[in-house]
Amino acid sequence: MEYVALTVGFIVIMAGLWAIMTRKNIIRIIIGFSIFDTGLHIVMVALAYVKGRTAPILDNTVALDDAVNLIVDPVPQALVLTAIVIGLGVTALMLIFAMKLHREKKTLDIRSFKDLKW
Amino acid sequence: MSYLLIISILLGIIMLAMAGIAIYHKSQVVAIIAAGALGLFASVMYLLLSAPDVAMTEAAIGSGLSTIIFFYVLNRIRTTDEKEEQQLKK
Amino acid sequence: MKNIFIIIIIAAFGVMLYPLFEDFSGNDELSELASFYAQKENVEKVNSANLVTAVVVTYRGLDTLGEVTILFLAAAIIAFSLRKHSVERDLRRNSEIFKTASKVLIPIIMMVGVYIFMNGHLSPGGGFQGGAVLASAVILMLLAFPNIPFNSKLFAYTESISGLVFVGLAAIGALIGSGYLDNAILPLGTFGELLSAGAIPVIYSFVGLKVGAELSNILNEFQSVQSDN
Amino acid sequence: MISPIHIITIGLGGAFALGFVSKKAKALTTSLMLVAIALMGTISGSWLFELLSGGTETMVYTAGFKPPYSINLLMGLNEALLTTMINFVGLLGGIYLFGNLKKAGSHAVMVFLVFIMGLNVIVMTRDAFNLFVFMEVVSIATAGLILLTETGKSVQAGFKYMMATGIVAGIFLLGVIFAYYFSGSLNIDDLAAANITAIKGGAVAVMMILVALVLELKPFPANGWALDVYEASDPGVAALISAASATAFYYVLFKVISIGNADWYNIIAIAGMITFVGSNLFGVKQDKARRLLGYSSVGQLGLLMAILGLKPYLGDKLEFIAITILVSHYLAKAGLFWLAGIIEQENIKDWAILRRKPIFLVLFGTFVFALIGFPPFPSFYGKWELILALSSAGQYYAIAFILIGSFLEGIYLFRWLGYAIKLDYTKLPEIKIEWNKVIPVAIFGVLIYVIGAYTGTQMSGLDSLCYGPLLMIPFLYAIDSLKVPIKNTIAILGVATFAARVLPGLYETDMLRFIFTFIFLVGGILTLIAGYAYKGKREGFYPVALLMFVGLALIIRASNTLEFFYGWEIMTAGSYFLIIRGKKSMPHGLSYMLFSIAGAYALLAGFGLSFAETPSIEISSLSAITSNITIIFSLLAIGFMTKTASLGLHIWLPGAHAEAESDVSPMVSAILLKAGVFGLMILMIAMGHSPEATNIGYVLGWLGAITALVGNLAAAFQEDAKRLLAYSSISQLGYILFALAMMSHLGWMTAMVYSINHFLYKAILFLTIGAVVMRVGTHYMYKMGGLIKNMPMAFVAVMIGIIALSGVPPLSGFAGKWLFYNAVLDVQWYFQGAIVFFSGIIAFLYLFKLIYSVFLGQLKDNLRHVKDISIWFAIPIYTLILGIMIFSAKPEWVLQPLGDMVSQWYPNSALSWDGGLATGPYGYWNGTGVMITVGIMFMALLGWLLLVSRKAVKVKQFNIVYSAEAPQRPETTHVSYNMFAGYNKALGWLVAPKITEFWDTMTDWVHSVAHYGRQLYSGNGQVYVTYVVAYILAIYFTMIF
Amino acid sequence: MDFDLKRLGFTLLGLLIVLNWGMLMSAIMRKVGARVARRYGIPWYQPWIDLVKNYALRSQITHGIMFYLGPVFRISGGVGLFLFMPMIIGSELWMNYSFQGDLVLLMYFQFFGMLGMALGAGEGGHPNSAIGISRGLSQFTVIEVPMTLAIISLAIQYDTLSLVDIVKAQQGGFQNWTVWTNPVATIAGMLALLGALSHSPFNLVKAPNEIPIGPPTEYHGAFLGVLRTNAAILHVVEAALFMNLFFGGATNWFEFILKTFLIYFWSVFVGVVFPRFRIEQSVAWFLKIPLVFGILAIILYM
Repeated sequence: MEYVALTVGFIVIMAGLWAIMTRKNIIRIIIGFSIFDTGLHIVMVALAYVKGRTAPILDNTVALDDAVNLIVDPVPQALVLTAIVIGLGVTALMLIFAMKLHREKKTLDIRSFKDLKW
Repeated sequence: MSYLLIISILLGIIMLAMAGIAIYHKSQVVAIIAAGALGLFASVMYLLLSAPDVAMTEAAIGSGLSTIIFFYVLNRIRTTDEKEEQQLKK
Repeated sequence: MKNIFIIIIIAAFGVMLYPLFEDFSGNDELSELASFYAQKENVEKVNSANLVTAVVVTYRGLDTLGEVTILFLAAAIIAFSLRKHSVERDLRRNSEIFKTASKVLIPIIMMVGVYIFMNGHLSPGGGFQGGAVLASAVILMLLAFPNIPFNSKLFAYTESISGLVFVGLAAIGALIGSGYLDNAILPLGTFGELLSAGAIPVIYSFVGLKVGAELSNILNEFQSVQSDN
Repeated sequence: MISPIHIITIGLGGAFALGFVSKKAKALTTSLMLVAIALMGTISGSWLFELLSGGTETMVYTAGFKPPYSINLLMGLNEALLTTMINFVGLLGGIYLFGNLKKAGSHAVMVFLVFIMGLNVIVMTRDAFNLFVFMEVVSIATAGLILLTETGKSVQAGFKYMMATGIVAGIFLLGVIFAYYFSGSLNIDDLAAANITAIKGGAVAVMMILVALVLELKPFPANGWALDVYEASDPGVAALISAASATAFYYVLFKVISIGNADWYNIIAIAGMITFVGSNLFGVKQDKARRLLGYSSVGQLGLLMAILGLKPYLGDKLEFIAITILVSHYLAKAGLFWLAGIIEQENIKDWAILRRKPIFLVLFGTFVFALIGFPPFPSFYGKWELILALSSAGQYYAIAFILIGSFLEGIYLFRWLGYAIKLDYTKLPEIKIEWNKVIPVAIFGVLIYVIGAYTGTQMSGLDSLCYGPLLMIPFLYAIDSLKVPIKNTIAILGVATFAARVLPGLYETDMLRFIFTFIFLVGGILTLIAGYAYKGKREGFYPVALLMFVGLALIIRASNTLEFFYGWEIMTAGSYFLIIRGKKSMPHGLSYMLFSIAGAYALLAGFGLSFAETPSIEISSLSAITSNITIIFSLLAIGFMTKTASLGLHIWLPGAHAEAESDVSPMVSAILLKAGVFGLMILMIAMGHSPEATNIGYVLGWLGAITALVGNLAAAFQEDAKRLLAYSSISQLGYILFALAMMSHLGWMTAMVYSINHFLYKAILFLTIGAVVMRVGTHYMYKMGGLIKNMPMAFVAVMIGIIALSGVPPLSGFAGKWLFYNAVLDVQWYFQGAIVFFSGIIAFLYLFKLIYSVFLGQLKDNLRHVKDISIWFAIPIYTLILGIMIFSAKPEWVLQPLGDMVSQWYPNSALSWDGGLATGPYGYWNGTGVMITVGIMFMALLGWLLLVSRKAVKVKQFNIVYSAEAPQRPETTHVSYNMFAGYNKALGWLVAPKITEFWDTMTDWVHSVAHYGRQLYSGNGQVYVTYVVAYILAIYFTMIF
Repeated sequence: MDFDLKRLGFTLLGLLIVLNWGMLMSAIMRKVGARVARRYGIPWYQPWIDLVKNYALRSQITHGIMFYLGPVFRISGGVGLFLFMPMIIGSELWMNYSFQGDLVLLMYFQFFGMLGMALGAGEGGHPNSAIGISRGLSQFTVIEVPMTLAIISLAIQYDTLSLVDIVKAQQGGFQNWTVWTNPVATIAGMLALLGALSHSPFNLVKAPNEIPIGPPTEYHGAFLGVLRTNAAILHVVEAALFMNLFFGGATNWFEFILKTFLIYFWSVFVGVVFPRFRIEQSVAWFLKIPLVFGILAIILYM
């Protein structure tokens, strides 16, 4: 199962990159980033998985003494948690930029924002 | 275990489809929703991978709030476009 | 033509990712690091049932601090860069049913949010998830009652106080505990109870409040900017 | 000590607490932020102090667990230094941005504070994922700061920035998580120890981490977004990005690189060098100030990256080199960006506005020189150590790349400086002075000197006297508002004091140095005397003139190559400013500077290689070199020959000397060029005896001969009097090169006699012609004429000058010619000798043209009332004439000591003295006798003529036998216009400006490459993302193959 | 320094001989030239008449100091050349002051007069004099090329730059003359001589007949007299130089007169046959054939 997740994660990452590199609409590019992030998260969670184990929460079903052999890796999960929130911040900020770009030129075509070059 | 595998494969296919829609669908709205849905299906996948915390976060933040913000911005851009058009018509 | 180039790039990217996939063999057991976290004596040092929370708030608390900072930054940036433009509010009238339903739902959603972050050390969820839920209540409010003045000052204070408490607790850990963000500055309590895990529930609650306030602020800014031109 | 973790407490707590301050109290908010940054700075500064005074570094653990179980931060010397730097520039940057921040409100202030805090953390943290989080903090804060001044461009730049960093962060995260998977730890030290690169996947993970960090340093060509940010964001923000962020990210790469295997050093070195060269190449074509600074920033980061990558070769020098160059970049680039914000001019040509407030110009110049790596700035020492270390390790390609990149950077920086110094600023607006913006720049300007001086004290081999005399310069600058006579007196006294300290005793101990010191310092005093002729304040002249003389003195005093190079660069800087003072000198100043830099780099490379051969920087150790002599000798010779303006490297000279001010021309011609001669002599003394050097000497001999010929021919075809003299200098230096290259007793005697003579007569000629030009207001000879009547003093001086120059007996020039013949026959260089002789005769052409066109012929109407040259010019001129006369009457007084001196290196084979009669291997010559014979004969014949023509009547100007139109004619029909037309038809092809064309073509090539190359930066953010991804892939595929 | 009156006396006597011989020779040459052109020509004593006339001329003008000094420089150049040149080999007293310097001194001292003349004529303010000088200088520079090469060749051959030693080495029979021992250098030298004496085809510098050009136009009276004096001396001394270099020098005055006459005649002979060159032509010409001979002369003796 983790292999499936990893594969899916990688493909989603590449799909996100594809969107970022080919779509001309800025909103779509930002969606691309969002997809790219999601792919990363899937990969990270897949790496945390340990075959046939349960969530790293030590409640009634998981004995404290034997937790080492029962739970999946909490570390990548914690990292994903952080990454998701960071992703939200980045997305929000990019959208702000998108709005401002649109306000400037009344278009969202990335090709029309080339005032700075060379 | 094999049924979990099948589910995960199915989930994966759906997710890829969602990604495709998000990238290629003509409508921005559908694209945004598809991207949100991608997050939701991902969170299901996280549950399968024994990561309830991540699943919750992804659902609430990654697909939920993000999508809302996307809509806000899209809405904002659209309204200005509409106003522009109206002004042009006038 | 250009797309062909990009296809090649993406394909090459795939080639680059392949060794990662190739050398990935799943996990049969925990890494040394994770085992340490899961060992009984160490669990008892933190005393949080949810190990993810233990990692997020204590072991890797500095990351969380940064994470909170990022949301804080995003909110601040959005605030100062949109402030210049925001003016009137959209005064669409909503249906009575929606309004009434909202009146009922908003407190419930808020309760759920608070529950989520208060129990972050026991069950799945925590400050971020809870905060997001709190923010969704605020969205609902914004949508249902757009003409209620949004008390951004309240949110700002909430945000600041929560942030200060977080940083303050962290610093206290460094001053009287055994390190920055040490959760043992408060009594560790009994494993599995609400008032356990030392400073974790306190920190996570304030993180929840902070995240909620920040997200609300962000959403409010986006909302209020909608109709300007 | 306060735990460094509280930098975070203060930064974040401060940011959160600012929410409580009333939104109205904007100034208060901003001030509080500054207090917070100051507190952070205090913490890091106190750690720096502690660690410098022998404290031990400390590891900060969080959460009460040891790593890898929790995140840890390190506060070592590097971290302390860098965080202090970051906080300091943050504080000053905050002061600089005070107005903007206040306007933008408390949220912006918070963003600023968090930005600085984030940078601190990424420097200190030892955890890979924590690094990721705070890198995101920093990039988001940066994006926010870019929005501080919201223009269309800044928003575009910000979005491109976010796109690029978004991808980079994603790649970094992917790398980190897989690194965790393969190693089981997130701690950087553990990752390094785990050596996961052994696994293929692990190698990819490491690659992703490192390439992401490299990308954060904006490697060429995946850096279009960064340039946009530099250009479009507020200069205050750009300063922080360039100084603070770059510092922090560089250090991140510095500490994380250990997780990679040895190949990574090469990859990063190559990436850095490509960036350094590529970015500076594209910068050549850029004319927008801030974007140009961006190119420069990126280039400097590339250099730093290369230095890091070269770590295996640099050994324990790495930190010194990296820190000096980093600090220079940090101070200079922040200063320049801030300056850009103060003057608010986009186009670099409009930077002439700096002259409205000359102190800004001084600051600008300081930063430019610091960036290029001139002494006394820290980067000078860094570059020195870098080249030395690299050559010890045999990394010649790296040396070439680094020097080429620096040179390209020099092109645009000095062109820019030239614009600022020379272009018209009267149409530009006043500069708005806001003190909060000026103070940070000023502080950095002072700091760069202080740190430079401190670095100098850390260098072994650098005598403290090397920067002692430099103190004269700020002093002279401080009194720059005084009138010329006072300053001139002080300057003369300064040089005289120095001369009085250095000269006594030198005659007995070191004749060579005595002679050159005499030429440099006594010549300096004489030419300075002419300065009394100037009225008003003559702002900026004295500091730079003294700078040059100090440099010259340092060259003489140098006992090791470091001191020598130090003096050389000081001298170059001073002479550059002197040259560029001329009215039309902008392009000439630039070409002088570029040739000088190139020459200096050749020297640097040569010194580096020689250090590699004999691990010593003592000049005397040059003689111990046994291998690689050809390359070392050639490099050093080329370096010196740029100063002696040998053919091929001469194109800077005519313009530079001709357009310089009247008393500057003799300084740079009669005096400065001798520095190159001195260098060549030092070189040949040390290395000339080897067979390889003899072979090169043969080539140099031909080169000198051809230089002499072409220089003289070109001089004959000049219309501009000073340009004529300038070409004459080229040719004279060609003689000297030729004579030196003979590497024999007589050859060197010849060279020394030529050097002394050239000093004497070229100073006379340039001073006189300069004084004449001051009176008549034109350089063009055909606009003068008949001035003998108004300026007899000048005429006599020029006449004696040209007789001496031409080598006609009985004046001293003949001594050189006579020695020359004997020397040529002695070493059997017949053909070269014939060419030199031929060119010596050609000298008559231009000498006659000079004296005829200026002083003889018909007096022009508009010059009928000019006065004779200023007495202040006449004094040095006639002093020098006295020198020539003594030399001519008693050549043995000079020649015998010279012979003794040269015998040290080349034993005297045949030259013997019998009273005044010199007998060489081939001929004999009695200078005194000839002088007396000619004198008596001349007087007798004069008496005879006086007797027979006693009835001669003095007639008016136009009383001549003439049958055509009036003598007053337009220039083109003037007799001295195109005077040697027939000669030109026959031999003009020899002086066709082939070499100028060659260099022009080179320049065109560089510009074309830059022009087409930089179109890579299409402006499309998406394309930049593609570059970023392609860059990652390129690195990956480089790595696996 | 062995300054003694006896030497001075002999030197002055020699100068007198050279001066008169020079005038006579120029008269002969003009006569020859006239006869070739089927004219009668001047009487042989004409130069003396001209000289006396010039010195005696009443109206004399000057344009200034340099105008005055120019002829002095010029004649100093001529006389100085004479002074530093050995005249009669074998006689210590006819060696003049050649012990004070060698060939290099002689070569460079030639310029002394030229430069002075150029300056003096320059102050005359006559544009044409400047043209004449510029042409003269141009031509002179290239003449020196084959000349120098020839001299270097001799210096290699005789291992000395001392003119006295070179002459002495050629004693003991005409087979020892340089013209036989080093014919190539001699050719180069003799070609250079053509230019040095400024006869046709290299006489554009003087252009004596067609246009009023060059220094002689502006100078007259005593100044011209001085210049004429110098011309007479210089022609003989130049010829003597070549005699010393290539034709074994002279051991007595008869030999001296014969050899200088023949050398001088050589240039006249060429001048009568060839038409005049323009200045760029003569510059180019000297850098072709004579240059080749000069280089050859060195290569043969290297």
